[in-house]
Amino acid sequence: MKQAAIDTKDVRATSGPPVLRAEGLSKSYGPITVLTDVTLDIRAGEVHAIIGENGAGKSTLMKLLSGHAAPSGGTMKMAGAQVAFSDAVQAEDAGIVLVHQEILLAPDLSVAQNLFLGRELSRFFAVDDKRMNRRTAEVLARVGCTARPWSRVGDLPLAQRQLVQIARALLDDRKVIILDEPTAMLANDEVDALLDIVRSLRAQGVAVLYISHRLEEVEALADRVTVLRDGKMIGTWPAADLDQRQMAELMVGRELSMLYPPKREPVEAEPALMVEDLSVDHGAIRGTFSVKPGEVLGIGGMIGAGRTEMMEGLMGLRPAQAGAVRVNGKTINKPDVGTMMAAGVVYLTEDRKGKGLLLNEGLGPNLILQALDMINPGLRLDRKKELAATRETVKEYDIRIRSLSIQAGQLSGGNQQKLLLAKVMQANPSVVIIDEPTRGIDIGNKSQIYRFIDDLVRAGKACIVISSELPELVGLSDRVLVMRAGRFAAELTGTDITEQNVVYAAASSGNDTKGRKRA
Amino acid sequence: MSSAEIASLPESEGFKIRWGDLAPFIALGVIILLGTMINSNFMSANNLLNVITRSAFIAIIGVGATFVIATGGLDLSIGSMLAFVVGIMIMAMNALAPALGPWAIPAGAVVALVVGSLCGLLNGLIVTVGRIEPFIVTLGTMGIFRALITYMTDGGSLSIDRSLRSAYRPLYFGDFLGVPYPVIITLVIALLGAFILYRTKYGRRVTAVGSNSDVARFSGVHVGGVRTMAFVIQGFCVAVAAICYVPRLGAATPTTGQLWELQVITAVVIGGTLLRGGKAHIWGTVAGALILEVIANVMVLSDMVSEYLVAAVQGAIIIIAMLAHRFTSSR
Amino acid sequence: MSSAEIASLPESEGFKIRWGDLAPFIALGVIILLGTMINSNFMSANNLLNVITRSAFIAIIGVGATFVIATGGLDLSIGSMLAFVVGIMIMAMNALAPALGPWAIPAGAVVALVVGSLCGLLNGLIVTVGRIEPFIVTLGTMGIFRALITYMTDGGSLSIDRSLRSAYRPLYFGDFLGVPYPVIITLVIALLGAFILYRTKYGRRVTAVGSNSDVARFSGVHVGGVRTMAFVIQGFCVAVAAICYVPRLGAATPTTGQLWELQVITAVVIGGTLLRGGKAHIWGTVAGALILEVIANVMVLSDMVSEYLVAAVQGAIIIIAMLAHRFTSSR
Amino acid sequence: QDKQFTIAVSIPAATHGWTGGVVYHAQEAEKQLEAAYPNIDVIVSTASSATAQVSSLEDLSATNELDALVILPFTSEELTGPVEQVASNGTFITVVDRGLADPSIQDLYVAGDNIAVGANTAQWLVEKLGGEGEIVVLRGIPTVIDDERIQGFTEVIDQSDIKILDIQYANWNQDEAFTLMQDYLGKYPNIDAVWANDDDMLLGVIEAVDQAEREDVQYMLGGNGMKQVIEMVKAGDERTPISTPYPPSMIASAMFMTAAQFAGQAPMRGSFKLDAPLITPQNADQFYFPDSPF
Ligand SMILES: Nc1ncnc2c1ncn2[C@@H]1O[C@H](COP(=O)(O)OP(=O)(O)OP(=O)(O)O)[C@@H](O)[C@H]1O
Ligand SMILES: Nc1ncnc2c1ncn2[C@@H]1O[C@H](COP(=O)(O)OP(=O)(O)OP(=O)(O)O)[C@@H](O)[C@H]1O
Ligand SMILES: [Mg+2]
Ligand SMILES: [Mg+2]
Repeated sequence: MKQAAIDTKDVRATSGPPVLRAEGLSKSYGPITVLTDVTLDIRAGEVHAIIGENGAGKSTLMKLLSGHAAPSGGTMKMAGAQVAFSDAVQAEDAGIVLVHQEILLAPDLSVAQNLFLGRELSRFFAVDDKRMNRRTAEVLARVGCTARPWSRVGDLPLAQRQLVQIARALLDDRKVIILDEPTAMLANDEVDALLDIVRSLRAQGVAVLYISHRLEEVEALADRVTVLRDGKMIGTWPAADLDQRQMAELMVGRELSMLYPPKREPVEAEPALMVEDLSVDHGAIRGTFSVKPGEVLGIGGMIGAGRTEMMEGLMGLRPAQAGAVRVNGKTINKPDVGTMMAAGVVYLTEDRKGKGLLLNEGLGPNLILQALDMINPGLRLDRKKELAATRETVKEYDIRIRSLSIQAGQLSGGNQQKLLLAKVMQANPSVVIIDEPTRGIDIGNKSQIYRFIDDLVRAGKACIVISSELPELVGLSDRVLVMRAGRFAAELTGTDITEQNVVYAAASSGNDTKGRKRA
Repeated sequence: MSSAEIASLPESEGFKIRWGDLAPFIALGVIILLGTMINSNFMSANNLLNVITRSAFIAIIGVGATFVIATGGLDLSIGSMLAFVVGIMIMAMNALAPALGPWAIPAGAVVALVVGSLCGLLNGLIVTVGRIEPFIVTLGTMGIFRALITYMTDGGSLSIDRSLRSAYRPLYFGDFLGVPYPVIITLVIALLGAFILYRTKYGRRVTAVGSNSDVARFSGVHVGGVRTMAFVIQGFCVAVAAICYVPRLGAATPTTGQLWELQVITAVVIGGTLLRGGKAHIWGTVAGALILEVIANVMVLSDMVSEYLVAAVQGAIIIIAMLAHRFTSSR
Repeated sequence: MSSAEIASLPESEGFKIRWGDLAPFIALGVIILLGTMINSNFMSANNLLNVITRSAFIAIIGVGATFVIATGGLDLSIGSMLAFVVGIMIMAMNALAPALGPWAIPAGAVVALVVGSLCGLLNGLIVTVGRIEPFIVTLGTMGIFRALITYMTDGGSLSIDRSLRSAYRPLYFGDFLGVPYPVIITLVIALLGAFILYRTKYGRRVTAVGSNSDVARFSGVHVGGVRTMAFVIQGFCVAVAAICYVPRLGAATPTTGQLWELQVITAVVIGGTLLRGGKAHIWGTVAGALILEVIANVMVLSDMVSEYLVAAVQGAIIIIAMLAHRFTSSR
Repeated sequence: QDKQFTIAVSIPAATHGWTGGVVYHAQEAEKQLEAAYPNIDVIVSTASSATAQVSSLEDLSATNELDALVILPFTSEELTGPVEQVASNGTFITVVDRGLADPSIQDLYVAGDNIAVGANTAQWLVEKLGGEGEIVVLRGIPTVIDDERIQGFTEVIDQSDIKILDIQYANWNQDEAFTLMQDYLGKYPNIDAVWANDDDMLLGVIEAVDQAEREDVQYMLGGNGMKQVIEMVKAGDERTPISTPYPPSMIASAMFMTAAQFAGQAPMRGSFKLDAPLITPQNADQFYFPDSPF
């Protein structure tokens, strides 16, 4: 499915005057400059991809263009006239809308209320919910989102929220639509639908700025590609002139090694983690699985299949009932994060901003939060150890920062992910469960993380990887379990691990996830 | 999803009963049942009317507080503000009485509404322009309003002119087709509040701001404006309560409205509005006000607890009500 | 990035002055300066000692409140809890006095610490196990504790045995090398508090829970336990304050500690701790307590405002202090 | 004699010493009356504010056939209308302490005299200080009671050469009185006497003066006749040789008089004003109730 979408490559020549032009834009936060002298043309009817490593400044540039932040220097022009936006609303009025990389929706409001927030439709004095719900249903259908207009956004899974966010940008006619990693949280189906939408927008003459770390998307979709590195503009090329490998090398500024480490030899060992009949409220049904030391167990499935629920239930983070849970032969009676961690199992959440990191705290406090008891045997907190561990982590995990006193929230997504990884590894686990290990991570960091997973498995740890990115699942896993509607639907090993097989198992019989809820 | 399917979507969840939202009404029912069992007089029409009428003050102010709390704010100054507005209103009415006669009453009421709204505006502006915690701001203005009323009464009391008394009295004690005026006023205010909160753009933005103010800001909502306006609504509601209050007690003293802020906030929270903002239940607030008033009434009617322990029993009942709420709504 | 570069990264902001964190101390300085200008007696050693000693209660309780607020909670019951603990302690001391003589004092103090911690535990458990807003829970227990002390004193007062009085008195009025004991106790409690908050694992968890309880939960922090413990610490601090309180007037009355909760919360917030949790400043709280006490002192010493308006001026000063804070720390 | 009589008693809640005393005496009187007269039912109801008192009046009269109401009103103005309402049902009204704005409503009036409390204390001070000196005053909670006492006091003082250095609220609270007195002592190098207006506050004042070891303070006076203070008077304390009674037991007197209206053949109508004579070591025993909490 994904394959099909990506193969149809239709680049069209777009020339003519730019709808939006950035000249010499720069941005600094206090003493730290994150963007220097970026000059960029965006033309009507083109898909303009912006690529770069994590922290290259892509999101920052988009925030400047869409009025979410004010540039420290440089100017912007629309149709030849200079513009300056004091806030996002002005930019939206001018026809520029940004879909944020992170989810920015009011959790207590319904989908329709979120979509129309700030521009509610009304009749006489009252808001016209009927009309808004109808319009919402239309746009939701367009982006392939199955949420109901009146569902509370806080109750939706992340992927659905991401689609809601995209739907919000499509509600009105725009000149420029900026999508900042729109597919990071989506699975293949949704990605295909989204790519189609982007194409149709382009056909309508809208300029789409598209940020993604999935270079195959960029290759399939973009007309032109702009590469940023370390806050500087490397250049803009017609997409037809670049292949994925060239793009990647432009981004990182050096030659790339292999993305996936070579597969390991199968091992004979007792399972490190054994789970029997694990059922999680509103999510997963009677899951039985195990993982051995030295093995990567991949878990695939469509969004909403219940993979996250299964693992969160296992960790006691959701109400769940288990037949049996055994870690290294030891039975765990009532799993919770603490006992699981003590037994050697850690879970790395897919929601790194909401559940993974304390955004307002520094690196150190985040790093040692989980393993506080292991790092500090007594009551006291050893701040020297904390600082040492922080330095060590920054080095080992290659976290790119300019000062150790930076807050976790100020790190770019990739660096946050590395920090999160380092955080769970502080507990020195024997089983690591990673939910979406590379969501929103650039290709350079990705291979680092893959190599890292490989290292720890080679060191005799067991690893479970939940991923919606098929190449990643296939490239990393020794064994793949595919979930469908809350149940394990298939197990793939050896050469059976292919993207086609995973997709088939994930989608075959039940094509809607609602069936499970009814059950 | 085809457009035919879309057209057939139900318009809202209107018909699905949300137990969580009903909790305050169920709690009210249970307490009324208990009251009936404890004292046979409880159910007398007279007693019920008294209780309902009396709950008007907390309910009316509570409607305003629901707005403030829904935006994520908090107003501790309402009790003092009520006293201050009552004081100003009485002074205005007394001053106008010689010239206007009974017309001094509506004139005074208008003065009250203006002053109340301005007091709310003051709170709102300090909170939004000064970007200070509402808790602290309104704690400060609470002291200020309380001091002003003490000053205005010279530490004693400020009563309404005898000549106005009888003309004004019916506003609290009178009724329309058997429904006491304060109850009617409460209903009107609650209806208005519910309309504004659930059916207008402003109401939408109130919950949006309380739910996530960053999102609201990015969506072009003037967060400061919405917050300030909520405080103004609060001030207006306080003034309406003041207008109902004066005919009942006829005077302002430095202790008027003392600790009402706590009662109002309790009513709002019992009613199901979240203190962190983002979710608001106008009718829940009204039920909450009734619950508090009924509890107090039952305490007076029953002779079971020592006078000293009344406050303890009330506190315990509120906690138990919230616990019950929690466990019914988590279903 | 080379490892040389990493090694050279600045360690921490340790040496950079954070203006925001200093704001309460600057405000304190400014108010002291004003006090000196307004009345020459202000700077007398006697007056300063009085003021500092007096602020001990709010400061000690404030240390506990800093913990509760840092976890995102709030405790409105502290004033009533103080009265209740004082009452229990006096009763215990009086009962033990015949048997133990002056040793009844330490015995009573131990009773106080246990009772205070249990009161905190009660609050904490209702909040965490019952999952109810701390505001409502502690409003309820505030009523309960207040009613209990009223009941225990029969509405009158409960005085400590004459025989214990003189032995106990020095704990408030005495000094060690010129430093009054309450000040020493405050320093010890604040040091302990700062140690726990900044230097222990528990302290880390406190800020983590207040900052984002989901993250804390996913990191294996027992969120309920941390919250409950914060309330216990609060109760313990209240008991310490009670131990310092009794020797001063030697009695508990139904008005003991009334409205102290608001003063304590104000002190904590002026001190720079965020009401929504996640950021805590123990020493800021101590400065906040001093600020409140100094303002009250200066108000009495100055002859400028009518007695009726003292509360207004205090309210205004607090708001102005917060505004100043806001504008200095936004630099 | 089969007829049942219901007497409702509405008083302020025990929020500080004096009202605590009122509640105590009301409850004692309730027990004694109900024991003495089986056909009389007494309902005591406390209220923590004027509004709450009006509410409890409404509740009591809506749910009971009240034969009599004994009320110690929070404030005069605010309670006048509501009491009038009760009276219009034919209920016998006994007003205690605080008069209503319209005296024609009440059948029986038992009162202390707050103005006299202030004036008598002032009179005594003027004599003792020889008509000159410097004093400080503490006020209670801003209410009519406080207002009247201060009024009675200042009127007398104004006629002498005594100077009132300062007057501030301490809310009938020992702690606040202590704090305020500390500040007074810091502010004024010479203070000849302190009038604390209330014995609760007096205790705080004494603590503060003792701590400062100030010899210039010759007299510290309160009022209300609190147990501890009467003990001091009895013991001949030099700085507190007198107090003024404002006995909370007046509620009990009123209840007994009202009961007599129904139980006996004694029509009880009119006004009974309790004087506020100085309590001195000589007569202190009459004002001493060791079992009262106040
Ligand atoms: N408020 C801030 N204060 C200081 N530095 C910041 C702030 N916001 C962002 N930065 C820094 O700016 C740099 C660029 O961040 P930006 O989010 O634009 O990167 P990005 O290219 O979008 O990365 P990613 O692919 O991970 O999303 C990063 O190094 C980041 O740490
Ligand atoms: N509290 C809840 N009540 C009812 N349904 C829920 C609840 N929480 C989650 N779900 C449903 O459970 C399903 C699984 O959600 P989730 O997206 O986490 O699965 P997943 O397989 O981990 O997908 P991914 O991690 O790729 O997003 C979704 O359909 C979601 O709507
Ligand atoms: Mg980005
Ligand atoms: Mg998931």
